[in-house]
Amino acid sequence: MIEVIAHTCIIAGLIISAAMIVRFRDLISAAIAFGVFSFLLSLEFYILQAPDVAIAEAGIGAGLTTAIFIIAIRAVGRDEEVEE
Amino acid sequence: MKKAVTGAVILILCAVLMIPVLSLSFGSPAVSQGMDDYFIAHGQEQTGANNIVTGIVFDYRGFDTLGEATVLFTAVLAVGLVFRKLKRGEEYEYE
Amino acid sequence: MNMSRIVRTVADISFPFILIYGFYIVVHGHLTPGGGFQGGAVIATGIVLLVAAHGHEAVARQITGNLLKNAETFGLLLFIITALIAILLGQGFFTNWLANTGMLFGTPVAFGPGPGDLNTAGVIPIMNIAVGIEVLGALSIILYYMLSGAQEAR
Amino acid sequence: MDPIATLETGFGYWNPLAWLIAFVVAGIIAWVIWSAGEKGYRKGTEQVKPFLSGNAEPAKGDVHLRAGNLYWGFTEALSGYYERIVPLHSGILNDYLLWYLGVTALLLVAVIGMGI
Amino acid sequence: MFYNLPFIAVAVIAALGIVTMLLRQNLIKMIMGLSLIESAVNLFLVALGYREGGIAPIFTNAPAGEMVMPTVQAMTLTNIVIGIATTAMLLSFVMVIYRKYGTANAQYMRKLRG
Amino acid sequence: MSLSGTLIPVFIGIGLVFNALGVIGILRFPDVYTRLHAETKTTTFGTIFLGLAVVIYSLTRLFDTGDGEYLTFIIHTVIAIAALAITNATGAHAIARAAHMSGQKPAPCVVDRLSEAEND
Amino acid sequence: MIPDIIMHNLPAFLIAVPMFAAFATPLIGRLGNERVRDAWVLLAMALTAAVAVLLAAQVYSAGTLVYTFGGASPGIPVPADSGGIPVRIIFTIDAMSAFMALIAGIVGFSVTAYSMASQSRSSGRESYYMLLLLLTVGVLGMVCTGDLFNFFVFLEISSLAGAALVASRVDRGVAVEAGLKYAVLSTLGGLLVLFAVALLYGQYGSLNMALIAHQMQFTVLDMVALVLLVTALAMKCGAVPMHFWTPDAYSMAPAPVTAFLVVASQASLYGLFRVVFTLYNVTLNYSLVGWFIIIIGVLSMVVGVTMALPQKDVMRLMAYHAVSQTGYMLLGVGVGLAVLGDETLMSTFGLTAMEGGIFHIINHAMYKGLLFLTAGAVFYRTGTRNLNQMGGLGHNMKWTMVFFIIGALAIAGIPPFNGFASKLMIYESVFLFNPFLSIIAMVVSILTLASFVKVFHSVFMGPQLPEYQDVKEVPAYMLIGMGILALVVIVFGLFPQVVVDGLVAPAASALVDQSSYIASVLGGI
Amino acid sequence: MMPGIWQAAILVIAALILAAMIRLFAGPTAPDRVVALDTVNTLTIASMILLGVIYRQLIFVDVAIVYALLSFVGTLYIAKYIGGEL
Amino acid sequence: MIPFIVTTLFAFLLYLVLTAGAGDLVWWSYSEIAAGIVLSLITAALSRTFFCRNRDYRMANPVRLILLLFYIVCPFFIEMAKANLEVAYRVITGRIRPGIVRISPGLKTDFGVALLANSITLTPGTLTVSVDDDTGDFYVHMINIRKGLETKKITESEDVFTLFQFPAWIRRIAE
Repeated sequence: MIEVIAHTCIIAGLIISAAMIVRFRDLISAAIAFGVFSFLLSLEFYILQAPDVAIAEAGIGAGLTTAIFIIAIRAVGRDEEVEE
Repeated sequence: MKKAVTGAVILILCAVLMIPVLSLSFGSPAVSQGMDDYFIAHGQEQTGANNIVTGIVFDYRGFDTLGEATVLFTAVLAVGLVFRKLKRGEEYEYE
Repeated sequence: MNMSRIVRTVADISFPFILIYGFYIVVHGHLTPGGGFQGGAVIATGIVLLVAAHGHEAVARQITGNLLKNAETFGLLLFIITALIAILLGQGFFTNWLANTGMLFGTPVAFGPGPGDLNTAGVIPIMNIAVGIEVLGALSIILYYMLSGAQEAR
Repeated sequence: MDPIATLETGFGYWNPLAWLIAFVVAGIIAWVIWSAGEKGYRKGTEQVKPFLSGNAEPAKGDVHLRAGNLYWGFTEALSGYYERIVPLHSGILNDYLLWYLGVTALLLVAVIGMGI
Repeated sequence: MFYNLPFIAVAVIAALGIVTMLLRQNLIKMIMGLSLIESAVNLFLVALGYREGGIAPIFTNAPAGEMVMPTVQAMTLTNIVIGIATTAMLLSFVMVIYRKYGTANAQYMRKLRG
Repeated sequence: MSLSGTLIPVFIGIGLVFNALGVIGILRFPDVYTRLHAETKTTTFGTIFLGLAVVIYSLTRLFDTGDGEYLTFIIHTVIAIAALAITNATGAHAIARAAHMSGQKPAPCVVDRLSEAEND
Repeated sequence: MIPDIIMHNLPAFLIAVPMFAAFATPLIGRLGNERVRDAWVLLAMALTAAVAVLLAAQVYSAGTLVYTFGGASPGIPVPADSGGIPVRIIFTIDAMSAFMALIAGIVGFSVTAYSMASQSRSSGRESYYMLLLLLTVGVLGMVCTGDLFNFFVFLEISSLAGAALVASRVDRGVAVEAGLKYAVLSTLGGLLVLFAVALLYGQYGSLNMALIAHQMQFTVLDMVALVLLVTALAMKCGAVPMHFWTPDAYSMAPAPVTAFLVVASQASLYGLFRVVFTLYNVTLNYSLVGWFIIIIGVLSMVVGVTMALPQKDVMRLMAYHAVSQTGYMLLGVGVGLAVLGDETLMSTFGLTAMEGGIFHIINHAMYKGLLFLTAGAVFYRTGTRNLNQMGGLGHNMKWTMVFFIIGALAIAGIPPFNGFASKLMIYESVFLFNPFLSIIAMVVSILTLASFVKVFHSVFMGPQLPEYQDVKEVPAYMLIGMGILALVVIVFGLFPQVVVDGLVAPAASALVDQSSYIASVLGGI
Repeated sequence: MMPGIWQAAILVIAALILAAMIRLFAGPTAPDRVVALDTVNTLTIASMILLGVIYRQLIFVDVAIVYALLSFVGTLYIAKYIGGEL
Repeated sequence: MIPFIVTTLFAFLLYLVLTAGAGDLVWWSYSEIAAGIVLSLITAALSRTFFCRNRDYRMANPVRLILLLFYIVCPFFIEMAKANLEVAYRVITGRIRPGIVRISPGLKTDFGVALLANSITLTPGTLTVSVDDDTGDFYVHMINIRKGLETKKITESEDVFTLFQFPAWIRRIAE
C-alpha cells in the first residue's frame, strides 16, 4: 500500500512537470521542466521493472535531450513569442 | 470558431485516451502472453543472454534494431545536410 | 567560451570514468541492464560533457568529427555484416550463429538465475559493441553539428 | 486483332492497338488532304507573312501567353470556391496539425459511435 | 480503476502534448510537445508489460518470481532512440529556419501557402 | 545482527531528515545562492547516509549468505554516491557562477567581493 | 544460374542490399573519387531493382512468401514449441507487396540515374545518395513487412529520410520549412501509429499481423487503433483534408526526390489498405470505413485538381495533381472495401474497382515520376519553376518535351496511355456503385487535362524567349532516367490486359483474401 | 528486520520530490529552477538506490550510477546558457 | 606515452572495481580481465589528452592517493557533518547573513583547485562561486558571515575553515 502511495506521488510529479512544460513561457524554464520530467519518467520506468529503459531514458532523456534543447534555444532565442 | 474546434478536438482526444485507462488493467496484462512467456522460458537458452531484453533487441527482434540504428544514421545525415557549407552559386530562387 | 577551471578539471577527470563505465555497460549488455544503445548514449554524453567544459572546437581537435563519423559507419557495417554472415552460413538473416557453439561468446547457458558469464550469448555481444560504437558516434556528431550551426546563427 | 492488347474491364473492352490504328489512318487521311493543297505556295515570299486582323504580326516575345493569363475566366467564375479553399492552405503548422487531429477525432466519434 | 495510475498518466501527458502542439506557436515548444507525446507512448508501452509483483527480465542474480513482459521494453528502447533522432533533426531544422527567417514562430513560418 | 538492525533505521532516519531539510531549505531561503547551500550540502549528505544504510544492509546480507553479488552491490552503491557528490558540488558551482554572471545579485548581501572584482 | 543462397534469402537481400550500400557509401567515397561513388550507388540501386524483380517473379509464380528473420530456417515462421505463435519478425510478401516493391525498384533506379546528373551541381551529394538509398529501404521495408512494430520502424525511416531530402536545399530556408512541416506531421502520425500498435499488443500479446488478424475481436480498443492507423496512414499518403504538407514538400524537394516521395506516399497507401483489408477484414464495419475512404478520395480528387489549376509553380501544380490522383486510388479501393461483405456486388464490380485502383498506383508512380523528372529537367536548365517566366523551351529541349507529353497525356487519361486504362476501369465499376462518383471522377480528369495543357503551353510552346536562347538539352543520365519511366508508361498503355492479368489482379485478390494471408504465416489454421 | 522501513523511506522521498516541484514552479529565475532540478536529481538517485534494495535486484544500482554521472550534463548546459557562455 | 600508460592503468583499475565479484580468479573471471584490458586501451586512446592535460603525474603516487582517501573519510566527512548541522540550523531558524568573500589559498594545480572547490562547496556554509584563473583565488559565498569579516579585502582561510585547514591538507595531497 505504501508503495502505491509513493507511486502515486511520482505519477503526480510526472503530470505536474508535464503541465509545467506546457505552461512556462520561458523556454529555458520549459527545458528545465523537461529535465525534471525525464528524471521522473526514468524513475517510473525503474519502478515498472524496466532498468534497460531507465538507463536509456537517463542517458538520452536527461543528458542529451536537455543539451540539444538548450543548444536550439541558444540559437533561436529564449522567449516564446506570442502572437499579438 | 477555430478555438471552439480546437477545444472540441482536444476534448474528444482526451476522452478517447481515457478508453485504455478504463478498459486495460494495469498489472495484469493481455489475455494471451504467449510470445513473452516464450521469450522468458526459452530466451536464455536459445540466445545465451541473461538479459532477456537484450536477447530480444539483438536476436529475436534484431531487425528492428537495425532499422533503429538506421533511423539514427538518417538523423545524423539530415543534421549534417542542413548545416552543410553551401558552395558558391548554389542558391536557388524562390518567388 | 568555456566553463571555469573547476568544471574543466572535473570533466577531464570524470571523462575516462564515464568512458570505461559506458564500455562496461556495452560489454555487459547481455548480463546486466544496458546494452549497445545505453552504453553508447553514456559515452556520447561523456563527450557532450567535455564539449560543455572545453567548447567544441577544443574537443574536436582531440576527438575529431571524422573519427566519430568513421566510428558510426564502422559500427553500422559491423552490425550488418555480423547479421549477413548468418546467410553465408546457410541460415537466415540475423540468426544468432554463434550462440551455444562453444566458440568465442558461445558458451551454452542453462535456464535459470545465475551470475552470468561474459563469454556467452553468441553474436549479441558483437552486435552490442557495434551498436555502441554507432550510437556513440552518431549522438556526438549530432551535437557537433548542432553546436557549429548554433554558432553560425549568431 | 491481337487479343493481348485488349483490356477487359468487366463491362466492356478497350483496345489500344485498334485505337492506334485508327489514329494512324486519320493521320494518313490528313496527310493526303494536306498534300493536295495549293501548289502555288512558295516560301520566302510576301505571301508567307502572317497577319492578325489585317495588321502585321507583333514581335514573337509579345504574343506568348504567360501562364498566369490562362484560365482566368475559370478561376474568376469559381472565385467563391477559391476564396474559401485557398485560405485553408494557410501555411501555419498548427492549423495543419489541427486538421489532422480533427479528422482523427471525427472518425473516432463516427466509428466508436457506430460500433457501440 | 484507482490502480490504473500509469495509464492515467499516459492519457494526461499525451493530452498535454497534443495541447502544446495545437495551441503553442513557438516551434521549439511544439517539439517539446511532440517529445511529451513520445514519452507518453513509451510509458504506455512499458506499463502494458508490467505484471503485478513481477521482476525485471534479467536472469543475472535474479530473485525468484514472475517476470514482467520483455518485448515491450525492447520496443520502448527502439522508440527512445527513434525519438532522440527525430528531436535532433527537428531542432536543427528549427535552427536553420530561425537563421533564414528570423523567427521561430509557426504563425510567421508560412512562405509556402496557397 | 542487532547492531545492523538498529543502525539501518537510524541511518535512514538521518538521511531522510537531511533530505527534508534540504527541500525545506530550497523552499524557504530567499535567493539562489542560499538555496544552493541547502540543495548541495544537505541533500548530498542525506543521500550519503541513505547509501550507508544500504551498504550496511548489504554487508549483513553478505555475511549471512556469502553471495558475491552483494559485494558488487556495495561497490556500485559507493561509486554512485561518490559520483553524486562530485557532480553535485561541481554542478552547484556552475550554477552559482552562471547566476552571478547573468547578473543576479545575492539578495540580502553583506559583502560581494566578486562583483567588486568584476567592476574593477 | 543464380545461387540458391540468394534465391532463398531474397527478402533479406531486398533490405540488406540498399542498406549495406548506404552504410558503405562514405567508405567508398573515401577510397575512390566521386565517379566511383556514383557508380557504387547506381550499382546498388540496380541490384535492388533486380532483387525486387526476382522477388516479384518468385511471389507471382509460387504464391505468398514468408521469411523469418533470425530463424535458423527462414521458411518456418512459427517455432515448434511456441504454441503456434510466431515470435520473430516475419516478412510476409504476397502479390500486393511484391507489386509495390516492383514499383519502388523501378522508380528508384530511374530516379538514381537521373540524380547522377541533376544533383551534380549541389553540395552534400554523398548524404543525398545515402538518404535516397535509405528512403528506398524504408519504402521496401514498409511494403514487405508482416510485423506491426517493424512497420512503424520503417515508416520512421522513410519519414526521416524523406524530410531530410525535402530540406536538402537549405539556401533560402523555404525547403527547410517544407521539411519541418513534413517531419512534424509524419512524426506525430508515426507516434499515433505506435500508439495503435501498442493498443493492439496490449490486447493480443503479439505483433504479427497475421496472428492479430486471426484473433481480431473488434473491441472498442481495436476501433480506436483502427482509426489511429487509418488516419495516420491517410495523412501520410496525402489525402484531403490532411494533404497540406504534400504540395509544400513535393514542390520544395529536388525533382528526383519528389518522384520517389510519390512512391513513399503510396507505400503509406499500401499500409492503409493492408490495415483495413488484412488486419481488420471480416470484423470491420465495411461500409463506414469504406465510405470514409471514398469520401476522402473524392475530396482529394476535387480539391487537388482545383487547387492545381491556378498554381504558377510547376512543381507545386504537379504536387496538387499527385493529391488528386491519390484520390482515384482511394476511390477505387474504397468502393471495393464498401462492398466487401457482399459476394455478388464484389464479383460484379467491387473487384474491378479495386483492380482499377491498384493499377492506378503503378501507373501514377510511373507517369507522375516522369512528370516530376521533366519539371526537374526544366528547372535544371532554366533555374526557375515559375510558369510565368517560362516559355518556348520546346525548341531546345525536344526530348524533355516528348517525355512531358507522354506523361501529361497519361495523367490526363488520354488513350492509349496507361492512365486511361486504369481510369476506365475505375469509371465503369464506380458507375455501377454510384454514378455520381463516376461523373466526378470524369470531370476531374478533364480538369487535369486542362491544367496540363496550361503547363505544356507555357513551358514548351510559344516563341523562344530571349533569356532562354542558349538552353541546351539535359545530360544523358537524366534522359535515361526519364526514358525508363516513359517506356514503362507506353508499354503499360499498349498492353494493359497483360499488366492487369499478370500483376494487378493477383495483387487485388491477395489484398482481399485475408484467410490465405493468415494461413501462409500460421500454417493452415 | 523491519520490512516496511525502506518503503516508508521511498514514500518520504517521493513526497520530497513533490515538494521540490514547488520551487520548480515558483522559482522566479531560471537558476532557481535549476536548483529544483538538482534536488529532484539527487532525490531520484537516493530513491533508486533504495528501490534496488526493495526489489532485491542488486544490478539495478547501475541505473543510479548512470544517473549520477549524466544528469550533471544537463545542469552544466543550462548553467552555460544562463551564464551566457554557450 | 606516459599519459597513455597512466590512463590505461586508471581505467583498468576502475574496470576491475566495477566488475568485482564476477568470477573465481580472486574476484574476477579471465574473460572479464581480458575485456578490461582491451577496453582500458581504447579508453586511454580516447581520453589520455584530457586526463593528463598538464602532464602532471603527482596523483599517480600511491601515497598521495591513500592520503586523499584518508582526507575524504576523516576531516572532510567531519566538516561536512558539521556544515550540515549548521545549514540545518539556518534552515530552521532562517537566520542568515550571506555574502561573497575572497580567499587566497595559493593552490597551483588544477586537481588541487578542483578538489578544494568541491570541498568548499560541500562543507561549512560555503559555496564556491568563481575561481580566478590567474591567481587561483576563490570567491566563496558564505551563508553566515561573522561580524567583522566583511571588511577584510582578502579573507584568511583560517576564518573560513575552523576545524581543519583544507588548503593545507590539499597542498599536502596534490602539490
